[in-house]
Amino acid sequence: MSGSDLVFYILALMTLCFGVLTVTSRQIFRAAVYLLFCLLGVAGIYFWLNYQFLAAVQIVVYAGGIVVLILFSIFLTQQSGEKLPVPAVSRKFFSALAAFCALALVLVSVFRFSFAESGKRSALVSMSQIGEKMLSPGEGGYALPFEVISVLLLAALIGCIVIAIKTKPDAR
Amino acid sequence: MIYTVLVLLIVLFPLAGFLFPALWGRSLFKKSAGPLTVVLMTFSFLLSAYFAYLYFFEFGYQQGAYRRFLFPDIPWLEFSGALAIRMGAYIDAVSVMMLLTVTFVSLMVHVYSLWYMKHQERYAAYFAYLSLFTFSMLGLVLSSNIFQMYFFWELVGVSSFLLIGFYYQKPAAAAAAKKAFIVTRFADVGFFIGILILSFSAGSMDFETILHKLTTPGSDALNTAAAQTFLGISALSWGAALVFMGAAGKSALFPLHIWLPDAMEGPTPVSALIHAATMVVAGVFLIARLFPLYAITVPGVQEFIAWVSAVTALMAALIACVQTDIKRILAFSTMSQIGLMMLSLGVAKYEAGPVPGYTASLFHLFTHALFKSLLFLCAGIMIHFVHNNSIWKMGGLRKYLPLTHLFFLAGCLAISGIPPFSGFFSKEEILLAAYRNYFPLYVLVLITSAVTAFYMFRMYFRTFWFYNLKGPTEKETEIEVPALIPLVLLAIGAVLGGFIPFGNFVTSDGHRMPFHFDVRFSLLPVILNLAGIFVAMWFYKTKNKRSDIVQEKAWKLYLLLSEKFYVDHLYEFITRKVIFQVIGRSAAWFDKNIVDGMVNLSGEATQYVSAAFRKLQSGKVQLYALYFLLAILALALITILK
Amino acid sequence: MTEPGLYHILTLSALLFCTGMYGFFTRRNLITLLMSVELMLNSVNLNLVAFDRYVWPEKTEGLFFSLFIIAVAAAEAALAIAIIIHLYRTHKSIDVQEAEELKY
Amino acid sequence: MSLLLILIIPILTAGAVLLCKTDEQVKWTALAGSLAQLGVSVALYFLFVRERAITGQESLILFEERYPLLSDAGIFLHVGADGITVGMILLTSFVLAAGVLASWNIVYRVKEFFLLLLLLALGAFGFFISQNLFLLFFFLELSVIPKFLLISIWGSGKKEYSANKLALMLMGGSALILTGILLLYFNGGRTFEIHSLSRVVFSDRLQQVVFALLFVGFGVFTALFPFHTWVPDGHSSAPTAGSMFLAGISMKLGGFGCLKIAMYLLPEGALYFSHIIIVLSVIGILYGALATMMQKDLKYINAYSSVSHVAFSLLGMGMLTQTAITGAVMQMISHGVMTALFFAVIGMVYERTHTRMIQEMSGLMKTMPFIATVFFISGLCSLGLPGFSGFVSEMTVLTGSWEKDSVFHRTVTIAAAASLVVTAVYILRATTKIMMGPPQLPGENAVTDANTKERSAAILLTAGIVWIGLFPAWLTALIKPDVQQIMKRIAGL
Repeated sequence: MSGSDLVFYILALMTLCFGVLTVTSRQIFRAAVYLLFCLLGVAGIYFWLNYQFLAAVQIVVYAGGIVVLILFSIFLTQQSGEKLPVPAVSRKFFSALAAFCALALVLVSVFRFSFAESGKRSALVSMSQIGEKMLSPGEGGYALPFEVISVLLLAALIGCIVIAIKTKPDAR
Repeated sequence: MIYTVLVLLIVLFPLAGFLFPALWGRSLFKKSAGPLTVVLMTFSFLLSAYFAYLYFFEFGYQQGAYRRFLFPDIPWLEFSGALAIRMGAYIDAVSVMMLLTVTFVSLMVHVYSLWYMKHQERYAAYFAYLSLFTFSMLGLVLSSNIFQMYFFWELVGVSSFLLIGFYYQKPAAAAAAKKAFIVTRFADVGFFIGILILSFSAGSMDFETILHKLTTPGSDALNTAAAQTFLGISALSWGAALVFMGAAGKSALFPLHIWLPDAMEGPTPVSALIHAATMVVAGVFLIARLFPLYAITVPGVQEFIAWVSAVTALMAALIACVQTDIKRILAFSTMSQIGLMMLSLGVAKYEAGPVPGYTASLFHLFTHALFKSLLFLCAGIMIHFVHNNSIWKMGGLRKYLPLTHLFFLAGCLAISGIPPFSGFFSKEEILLAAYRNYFPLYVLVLITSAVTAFYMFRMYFRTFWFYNLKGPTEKETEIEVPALIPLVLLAIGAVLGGFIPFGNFVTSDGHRMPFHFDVRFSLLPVILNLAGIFVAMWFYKTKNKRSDIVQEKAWKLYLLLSEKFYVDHLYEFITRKVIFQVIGRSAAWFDKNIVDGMVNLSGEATQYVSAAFRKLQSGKVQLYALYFLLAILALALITILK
Repeated sequence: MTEPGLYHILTLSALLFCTGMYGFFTRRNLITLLMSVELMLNSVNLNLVAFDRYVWPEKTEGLFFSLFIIAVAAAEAALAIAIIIHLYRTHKSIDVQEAEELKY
Repeated sequence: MSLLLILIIPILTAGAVLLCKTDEQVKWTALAGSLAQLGVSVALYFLFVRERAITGQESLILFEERYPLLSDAGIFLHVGADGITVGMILLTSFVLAAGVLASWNIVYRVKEFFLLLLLLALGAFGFFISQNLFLLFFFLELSVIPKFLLISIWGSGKKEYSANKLALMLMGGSALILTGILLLYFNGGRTFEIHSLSRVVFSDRLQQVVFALLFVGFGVFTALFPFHTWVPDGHSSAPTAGSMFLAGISMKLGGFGCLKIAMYLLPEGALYFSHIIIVLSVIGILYGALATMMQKDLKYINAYSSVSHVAFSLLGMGMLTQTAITGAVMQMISHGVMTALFFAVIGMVYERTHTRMIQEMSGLMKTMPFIATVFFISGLCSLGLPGFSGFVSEMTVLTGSWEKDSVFHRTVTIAAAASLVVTAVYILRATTKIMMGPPQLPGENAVTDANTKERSAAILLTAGIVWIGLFPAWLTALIKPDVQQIMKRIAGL
């Protein structure tokens, strides 16, 4: 087992463990921190796969953006020290069963299907390439999705403001 | 051409008399409706008199017989093939005679009403209805097409409804009007189906064609029609019988007579019109119109008609003996007399040359129109005078109403068949026809005639003699001059009408029929009638208890008669208990609960199902996710396992 | 243990996905639900990247899809948190079991 | 003249109504529009007669216009008129004008009310002139929604229930119709054009299936027994003009569809189901009449009597003879005008007495002679008195039915004729009860007679029934060639 392999397994284990902790921890603040680590693990896997840009984005947007957002919202909505309720056993059991079924189904279908792996290693995609592709309207370019995403982000921005805006007490 | 215009005008004057007061009766013609319609009716009558003169003496009699003419003949509604409703005027001796009778009696009633209905509410409407009634009847008698006759037949029905229910605020009047309409309507459905059978058999709706095709022995139409049977009776017999059902409804023959006594709720002049010239004689006219069909093709039905009419005549006469309402007595007498007319048509055997029974029937129709309207108009004066219909409230009226007394007596003598009054001659003819063809019916007619004399004079003596009514406190005039004119004219007709050589004008085939008179034959009926009168005199001329004693002794019979043989009760039971309560109510129940229930059930079923589904829509996000997952799993499984 | 390859990453991604799913079903707090969703999104991204890396290395679709998903996820997270905060204001709770009405 | 004018006028009027500021303006605009429509319809009749005389060919769809909407899917804006259509258009514009006049006293949401009324009329007009099944279905649906709203907003009594019931049952009928139309579309060469579909030879089996679908679907609209239960509730809850439209026009949409779509396109189906139609319609006739006898609410009386009368036209169709079908069309038109009149009068009575229960009224003749007279006239028309339209049409149906000389057909004809007595019973029962008798006045307005607007509405409709009743020949001449066309298709089998 090479070092690279070991790194992968460690990353995978870390991702999974923190993932499980995220969904089981009874303290919401901790859950958020576990999520952060989980996401970092995923970023690590990206690094391991040689997708540095993606990994960077993962860290910046997820770890830096979303998790911080989540933490803020926890601060805004949660009384400190309050523990999350324990879900009922039956609920846990059936959820686990459902998750297991889904897992089994996915794994069965994944392993029944043999993917035509190409032996080639992908060429390292440089940031400038990504930038060009992102803005190129021609063949293999992503200008349209890019624009769509920007509109979406704008819409989300406005939506957030509209939804979260404080209504005056007399307006209700 | 000139004849067409004449006929049209005769019919259109009464129509105008309806339309003007009906449309502007509460504004323009509020006061003048009566005189206006009288003037229009006068025109109509004068024109029909002129037309009758022209027909009988100028153009009608050709080559030894009265001919038939069709003046205007316009297609009105075409069905298919030759079947069509055509609006035409069928001119023959009968219809001309009817034209004259109807317009004359109607004019008399109009004039009389000027006095009788003075200061009444809805004065204009009254005259409008009277004119409508006359118009409908004129249209009916002129009909050249059996469907056209049905058209006017129904109009006559509705006019009678309007007039009987004229005092609409009286519940009894409203009920009577409704009853008259519904009973005749019931009969009319039979008439309608009869029309369909006859006209489809003949391939035409014109009287001319129907009579021609269905009375020529061996014709195709007759053979095919005779081949079709239903319940062992040929289709043609059914058709003829159903047409007779319609006639029976209008002419108040047993068992469809129940509307007639109640129809007395209308104003008295209206009763005069209904009984004398319009509604009730329509049935007789219809059967007379189709007489060859009955006499040649379906003699079985004709015999049936004779028996039904005989039963009606006798029954009505018997009931009349115990009635107390002066108008009801007259109503039952009408029923009885109409029965006699119909009987005469029923017993008349078809033979080459003029049929005496046929002429007798129409002759009686004619004389009856005169004396019955006279009697009703007199009754109107009496009621007007004592303000009551009951003969128990009258008595000794001869002092107060001397003129009316004379007229009424003339009418009673005429209807009782005492020579030389008009009724004697026409009844004589009927008796003769019955004597020749059906002896049992002859006996029945004799009895009826004697009973008629009895109850008419019972009424006469009870109202004009018996005891002296206490004089009215205020001095009331008996009658005004305008109203006297119709009484005088009708009285002249009732007294002298019998001397018209009717057989010279109206016969079954247009050929003139000599008038014959045999004293030996007339002796028996006259004696019987006089006996009836004397019995009535014995009971009622002076104040006595004789009638009460008889009534107590034979109370069962009395009850049976005064309850009109319980026919009304039977009808009441059938309509109210059976049709309304059982059939109607169950239909309504079925609709409300079963049919509507099915609809509501389907609605509720939908609600149940959606309620079940609504539970799924709990608003719980996680449940939705679970459904989502399950669905994905199911889909994936299907794809994988496929 | 063999050399990690496509199947390893797919397995990892499936496990991560099911973990997220488990969390989605068991949790009641809306924020934790959101976290579970993020887990699932990440597993999807992993998948895409893995296919991009092992099956079609000469193409870049996987990469770009991941990028876009991250962008969408960011937007979604922002919106979700806005909704959560609004819900908290109106209901004083962000328990998903209590937020059943479609109104408000 | 373009036939599209028939559609344009209601649309323009609706637009003008939208722009109006006051209620008074709305009413006058609607009245002007409906009168213009009436004028155009009458003009259409004369033009149609002239055109038909010029072309010489008797049965022809005239004034055809065809514009592609979605021509790939066989959907065209294709309009045209034959004699039956012209009759129906005349009927609809009569009822529209009278309906507007009769709704003069509406006070709540006037603009919306007249807008919906015009929309309903538009749906009916469009339905009658459509020569494309898709278009036809579109207009049919267009007429359902306003009914729902008219009842649920301006109605009375248990209006929500009635409105829901009506809308759901009619929608159910529409679903069947749509299925039938789609079956025709896919089996008839992907076209919705009636003309093209009429040339396709469908298999017998398909014809039977589609005929059943279409006939039942349209039958719901025209209150075919046992799908009639929306009628009493719908009518009783609807506002006056709503009832007038519902009974006067909506029910005729169904009859028209049964005849011109189901029977015309699928003659084999008509032949196959003839007996069933006859039995159902005779049940409808008698049963509707008997159920009417027991009703106490004036609107229920007229609603059930409508079930009975409309079944007459279904009977005529089922009989499959030239005369009977002619009678069926006449009955549709006649009943449309008559029942609109009846409902208008009932509305007038209700407005004054605030009750529709016959036992609570008496002697209205004294205080409102005009209304009483019109009530009586419409009653007489209903019971088939000569001189009014009901007589002509019912007699034509019955005479046409008699042409079939099997025991079955004769028996049902006699049964149907027997209903004339029952009709007389319930009409006279209601009339004598409320118009005659000692005056008794519920409601403080009971002393006023009809006003000018109400009088105009009543006179307009009365003129219609009297005109048809006295001079039926023009109507038979108008519709006969088209009926012949249908008969030819049926006889051609």
